[in-house]
Amino acid sequence: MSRGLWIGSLLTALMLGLALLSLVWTPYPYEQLDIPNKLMPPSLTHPLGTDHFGRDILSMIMVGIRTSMGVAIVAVAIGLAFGIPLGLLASQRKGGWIDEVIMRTNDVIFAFPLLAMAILITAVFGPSATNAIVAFGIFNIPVFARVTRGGALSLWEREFIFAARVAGKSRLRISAEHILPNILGILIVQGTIQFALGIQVEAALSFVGLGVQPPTPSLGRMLADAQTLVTIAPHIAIFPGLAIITIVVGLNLMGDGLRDWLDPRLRVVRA
Amino acid sequence: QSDITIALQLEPPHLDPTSAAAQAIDSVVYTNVFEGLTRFMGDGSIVPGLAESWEVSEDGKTYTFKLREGVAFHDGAPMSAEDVKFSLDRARAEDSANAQKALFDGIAEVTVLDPASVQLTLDEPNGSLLFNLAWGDAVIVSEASIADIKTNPVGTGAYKFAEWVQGDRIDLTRNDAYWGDAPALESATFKFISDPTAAFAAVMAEDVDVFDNFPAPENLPQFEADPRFQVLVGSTEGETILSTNNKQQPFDDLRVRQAIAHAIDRQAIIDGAMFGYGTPIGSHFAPHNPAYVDLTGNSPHDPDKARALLAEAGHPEGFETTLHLPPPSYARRGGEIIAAQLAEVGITAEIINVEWAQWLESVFKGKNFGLTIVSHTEPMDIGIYARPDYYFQYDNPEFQTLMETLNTTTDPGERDALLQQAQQIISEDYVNGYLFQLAKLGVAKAGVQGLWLNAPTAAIDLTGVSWSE
Amino acid sequence: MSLLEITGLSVSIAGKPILRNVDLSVAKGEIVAVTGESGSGKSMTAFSVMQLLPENAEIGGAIQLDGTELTALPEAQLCAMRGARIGMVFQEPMSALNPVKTIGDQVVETILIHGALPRDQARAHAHEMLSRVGLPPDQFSPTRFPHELSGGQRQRVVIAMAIALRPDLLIADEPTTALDVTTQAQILDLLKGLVSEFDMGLLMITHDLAVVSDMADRIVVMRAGEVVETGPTRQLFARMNHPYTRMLFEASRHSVELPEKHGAEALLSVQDVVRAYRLPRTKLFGPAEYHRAVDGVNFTLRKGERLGLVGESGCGKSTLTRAILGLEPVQGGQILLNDAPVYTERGADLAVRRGMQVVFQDPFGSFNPRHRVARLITEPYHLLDAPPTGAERADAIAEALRAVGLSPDDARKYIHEFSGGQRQRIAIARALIIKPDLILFDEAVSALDVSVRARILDLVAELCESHDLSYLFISHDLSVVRTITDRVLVMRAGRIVEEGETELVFSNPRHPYTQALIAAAPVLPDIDIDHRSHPHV
Amino acid sequence: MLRYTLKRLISLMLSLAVASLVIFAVIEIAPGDPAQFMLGVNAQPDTLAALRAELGLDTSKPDRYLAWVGGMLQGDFGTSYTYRTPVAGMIADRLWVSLPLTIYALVISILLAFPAGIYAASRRGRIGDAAMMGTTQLGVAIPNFWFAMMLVLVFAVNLRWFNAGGFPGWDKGLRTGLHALTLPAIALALPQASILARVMRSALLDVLGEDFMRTARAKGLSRGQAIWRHGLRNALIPVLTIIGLQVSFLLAGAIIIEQVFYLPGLGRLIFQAINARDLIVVESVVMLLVFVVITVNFMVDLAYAVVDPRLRTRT
Ligand SMILES: Nc1ncnc2c1ncn2[C@@H]1O[C@H](COP(=O)(O)OP(=O)(O)OP(=O)(O)O)[C@@H](O)[C@H]1O
Ligand SMILES: Nc1ncnc2c1ncn2[C@@H]1O[C@H](COP(=O)(O)OP(=O)(O)OP(=O)(O)O)[C@@H](O)[C@H]1O
Ligand SMILES: [Mg+2]
Ligand SMILES: [Mg+2]
Repeated sequence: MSRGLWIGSLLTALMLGLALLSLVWTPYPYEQLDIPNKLMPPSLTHPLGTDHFGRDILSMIMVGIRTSMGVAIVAVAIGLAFGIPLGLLASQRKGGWIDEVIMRTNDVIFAFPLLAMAILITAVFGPSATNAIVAFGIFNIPVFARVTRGGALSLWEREFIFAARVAGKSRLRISAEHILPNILGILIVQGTIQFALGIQVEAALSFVGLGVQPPTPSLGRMLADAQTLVTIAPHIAIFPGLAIITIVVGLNLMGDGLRDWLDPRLRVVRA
Repeated sequence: QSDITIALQLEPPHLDPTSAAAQAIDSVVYTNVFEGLTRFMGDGSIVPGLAESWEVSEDGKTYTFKLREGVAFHDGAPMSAEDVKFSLDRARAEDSANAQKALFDGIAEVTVLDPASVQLTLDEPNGSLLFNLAWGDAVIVSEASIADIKTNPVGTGAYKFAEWVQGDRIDLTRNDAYWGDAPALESATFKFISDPTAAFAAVMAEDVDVFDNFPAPENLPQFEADPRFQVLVGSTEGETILSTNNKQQPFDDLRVRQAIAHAIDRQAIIDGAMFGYGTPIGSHFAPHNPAYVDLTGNSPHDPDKARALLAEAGHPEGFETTLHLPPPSYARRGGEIIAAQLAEVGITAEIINVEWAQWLESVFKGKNFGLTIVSHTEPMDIGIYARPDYYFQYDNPEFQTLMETLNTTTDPGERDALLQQAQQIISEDYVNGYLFQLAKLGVAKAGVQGLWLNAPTAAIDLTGVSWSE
Repeated sequence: MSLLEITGLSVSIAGKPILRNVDLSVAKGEIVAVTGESGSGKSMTAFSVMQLLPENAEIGGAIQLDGTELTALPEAQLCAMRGARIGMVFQEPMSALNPVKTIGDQVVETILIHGALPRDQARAHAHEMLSRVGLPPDQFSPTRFPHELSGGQRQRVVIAMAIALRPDLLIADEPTTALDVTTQAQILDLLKGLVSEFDMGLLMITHDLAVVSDMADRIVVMRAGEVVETGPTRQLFARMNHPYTRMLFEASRHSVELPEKHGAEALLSVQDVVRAYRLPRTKLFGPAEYHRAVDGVNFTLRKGERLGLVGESGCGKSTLTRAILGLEPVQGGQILLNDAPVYTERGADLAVRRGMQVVFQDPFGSFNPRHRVARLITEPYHLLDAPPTGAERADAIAEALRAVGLSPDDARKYIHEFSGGQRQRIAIARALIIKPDLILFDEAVSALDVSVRARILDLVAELCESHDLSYLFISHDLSVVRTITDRVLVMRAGRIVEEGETELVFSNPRHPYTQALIAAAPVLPDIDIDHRSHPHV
Repeated sequence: MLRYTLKRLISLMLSLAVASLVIFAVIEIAPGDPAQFMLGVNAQPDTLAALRAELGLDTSKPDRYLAWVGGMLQGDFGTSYTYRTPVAGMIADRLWVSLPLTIYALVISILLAFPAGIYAASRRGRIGDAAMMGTTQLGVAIPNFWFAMMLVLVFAVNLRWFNAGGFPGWDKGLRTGLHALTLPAIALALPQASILARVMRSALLDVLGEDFMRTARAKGLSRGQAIWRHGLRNALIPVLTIIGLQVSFLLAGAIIIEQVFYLPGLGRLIFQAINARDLIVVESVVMLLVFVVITVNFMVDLAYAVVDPRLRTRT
């Protein structure tokens, strides 16, 4: 394992750990208001200070990481759940009409700038975490479909797939047995990348009020709240921002590291 | 310096004050471009506008207005009684797009007596007619320019419309043919900055001279401390209330509404959401009004009492409801605080952030809500409690009769008494949660003088504004 | 004094020794061939001369070109040297050219960067060079891009680039390995002509002993980074002091004894088969056009018969294989195995497929790297209605592995734990496990070193004995087909042009194409090793 | 080349047609009546009906769709419900902010990314490479709006080098305009530049491993020359894809950055329009964004063909 992978996994584990810890313990209840003590700079009692309602920022960040990660994970899961089967299906009959339809649909989805799509969806169904998830999930589908199809297409030309076909296995079965396990690597890598992107998208959507709704803290929402206060209490903007950066750097390092680690060319050399 | 740049939060959708509810229109054009027969002053008083004087008949049903001499529209055409008739008839017509048509409800006829006098005949006496005619929705427009009034407004005011760069600014220039005293400033620019951060930055960078209704109260202390600026804290006509759906379970139970009133800590909301700016209110009435009575004592912060009332009403474990929050920060921030306060007494209020359009659709029209926070900024609007179909659906015949009496009463003393009685009724019925009177928070460069401190109506009256040395 | 003088060259990469104490010299006008099996360090030697070793390489010893020590030369002077005094031609003509520049520009560039000629003259000179390598500008416009040329033509461009400034030394690393035999013969002729014309030294690298014997004045044999034997071609072939050289030689012309064939019933019958690929449309409207990769092929393979199929790259061999396997529909004719069609409306017929298995070319790509050998070789069990389970299955696996010369313990390993030759054995085990009537070998030994290839051929011959195989053996390598089949088909552009008993076809080809093919194939000198004295033994 | 172009063009048209349908359908089911919004809480039913008729909200959906699409084809995007001015004009005004901002950001992004990527690739594995990659790793992770907030805090509020927001208009001079767009463009560009630099680096590294690079060295080109003459153009192919994608990211990112810096661009227009239920504006702006993205992809496809001659004959 490379140094990048180590650092990335460590950062990710740290943030994940904070998120999980928040399920059972936070320094203060994150929803507890203490208005007389609002906008306190970091101190011993509140290591990261308090926000404009006097809530403990550390506690909110811990819960916020949980929310943001949750949103991103579900959105990635949606992308995986629909994208992989579609990509596999398209690759089974390259150039066939199924392939055409799937790929053209993907093109159209791709043509919508993510944010425009999110705005449209929230304009119709109102802002909520669920809608943010759906918007980003839909955006993820063509991403995974493309990666799956791309990886699968080259595999379908490989001789071991021919061998499996000679053994009489159906395309569906070959997809499950041979194709999928062999593209798992790139899917995992893409997954971490989309996960990191999801954190950023959640933050952006919540920042403009289209994502997670109060009182649930999310990193983006904390930044939105902090926007007008940044001049008088910079700490309430800086810490959630750093949390986002840490998660994303961690995930990206992990993704890059995994890619190098899983790359078959390098694997052969190691073996 | 003879020009001024004034920042507003919202850009007007167009510039016809007589066919939209948007306050931003009034902010730009009221008294500057368009004038009415009467007008508001900064202290809320009503003074003659284009009408020099008026006479009221004995029965209070006929008003005869004497118009000022030598008034001309910006296009040069003289303003006459015909224009007044045209404007008022247009506003009250069947197919009128006037957003406040109710203002003209009692008017039976508008008659031109001579070019300088107009007579209004009413169905019955109306104590608030002069007040109603002062509204921006009742300004006098010219028939010749009515077709493109929305993009090129032509009025009689001290300033002429010059340019509108949509999304950015509107320029006005001095009308040298103005009938009244020539204003000090030669030109004015209205810039639109809704974003609180940008607002702060724009003021700090001295890009704007005045920020009317500064959107981020949290930043005001910084301006206070800075000798370059003055902070103008006044009052608006906005009663900020926790509107309650009186017809919906469990809010149809007085005890539940009372419990909510006791669950709320007004001062925490004012401190947390408004950074201390705002006056607590205990009823739907502006504290600066002479008829105001302080009824906050009816609903002090008392969670124990709230819990007890809930238990009494059959909700010992509390209940769940929704809290719709429109965009302004008093609602969004206040809502978060209220949700937390309600949670303390067991009420779970799910926060639903909505845009104004959705708020109008689902809350105001659809009455599909439990609780919502909104600031009622129309002046003297306690009358809405007499409308059972109004969105909070308060239906009290006693109150309705009271309002009818008020409408036909012209004696100021009697009117005050009736108004105080009305405040008592709704306060004791805990119709809504009464939070605070919205403060008018303005920031201006130190040298600017003559700005309105309060906002009896949405307006930035430039006629009195000037630069000191 | 030689042109190129390498003495005591050692190279190590990341601490791992790659070359050890290599001595080698090339004189003006001389062709020196370096040969040896894959990984023996041939290319590294060439790169050492060019001073283009990987960055983490450490180099020791001396390389002198005309008395100039190259290992000590600063980079700027090396740049001036490369391309002007030393030219180089690489193995893969497909990727050795920049795909986004025209061939003319790429040749001109060599001339321009060395400032040899002003721009317009450089262009004229480049055209001259292109003509010299057989690409006259009036027929092959220099404004073409590499992808618009065939492999052989691209290799000519690379050669034109390398000789544009008439270097003293030309290095050619496997210049013809990727080409068809006929093209190979032309390129080799071209190189030979250039050497005598320009009086260059040519350091040629190839693993093919037959090519070596045709071309080289002197031969250097390498093994595992060391030179094991060197000498003038005739002498070296005559003596073959080192057992490794002898082994290479023997393996290169390895032949096997096939058992007598028997049986006359038709096993596989291919009748008028057409496989057409739809071409991308060239007109927006109008009928689609097709490329007939297999165009009316007819033949029958009888039980117990070993049939060969030869032909140049792209002639349709693999396409035919896929059609026979029932992996793709055909557009005309039919293919019957044991009188049943392999492909029906509903796709392939499993019952028919049971009768066939296949061994592919690429020992690395033929297996799912995530499965163990046991699972890999039992994949064809999927064709059986009731595949064996438990102990019976384990026995079958052990037996198949033993049959191909591996140990039953290997069943638990992953594929990356095996060498190329072993993998090919596993591929054969996989083909054998359901005891098919017919096996298709598609270039099954083409990617292997000669010694490994010899052993696999032996294995196939053995299996013919023990398992009574019938197979279709597909290869572009004539010498292999000659020894491992009874009958042979010669294919060209989708059609069978000649068919007959293998020996007959090879000794007396009738079709001009077959004749050209056989004539172009380089041959080893006819030396009988057994009758020679063995100085070491 | 012509056929290639035509094929792309047809696919472009199809995508646009589908996109327009989707947008229209989505907007149509959005709750919120524009007329009600404009007239406010005290509006009376007859007034509302009159306004609805005036806005053309009382015709059938297919009619409205056809009118919308038909109009757009002739450059007529309809009339804004709230502003009562032609949408095309409003969009054009806003484009004069959004487009220069996007291009400015793209230029910054490319100017930063190319040298950084080339530098890192040429020093692969050394300290310069590691430092550059570490920096870009951070750059990729920073949310652009957060970065924007920090830029405002430092350069506008504390140092007062720039204004924290607003746009004075191009009529105040090119320099003033660019000055106002500088912070937003930097905020937008930095994350994108990081991505681009990484892509540039890995594309170059891939190309460096290609056989023709060895051929180039064997000709006598130095390492740098080989990269410059043979590497870059080949590496450009994946880089182009990313640049194409970035246009859509930048445009979308501009929506948020315009909020932070209060720029009167398309992004703010779309938020304003949504809040005001000015549906025709929302539809048209989203359609325009989609159009830009699809067109940029189309141009990237064409650019491929320019860069890569193999695509000119192949389809
Ligand atoms: N970049 C590299 N890093 C480390 N080892 C390398 C590198 N390139 C080649 N080698 C090793 O150096 C040895 C010699 O390789 P070389 O390419 O010279 O062999 P070759 O004789 O040309 O083989 P082939 O016939 O397959 O081309 C091999 O063991 C190979 O694995
Ligand atoms: N899927 C396909 N689509 C279009 N054309 C194809 C396809 N597969 C093969 N071809 C074409 O069919 C012809 C025959 O290809 P095939 O792979 O059968 O040749 P081959 O004789 O096996 O060559 P090689 O020796 O290089 O393996 C070639 O011209 C090839 O370009
Ligand atoms: Mg009004
Ligand atoms: Mg009021």
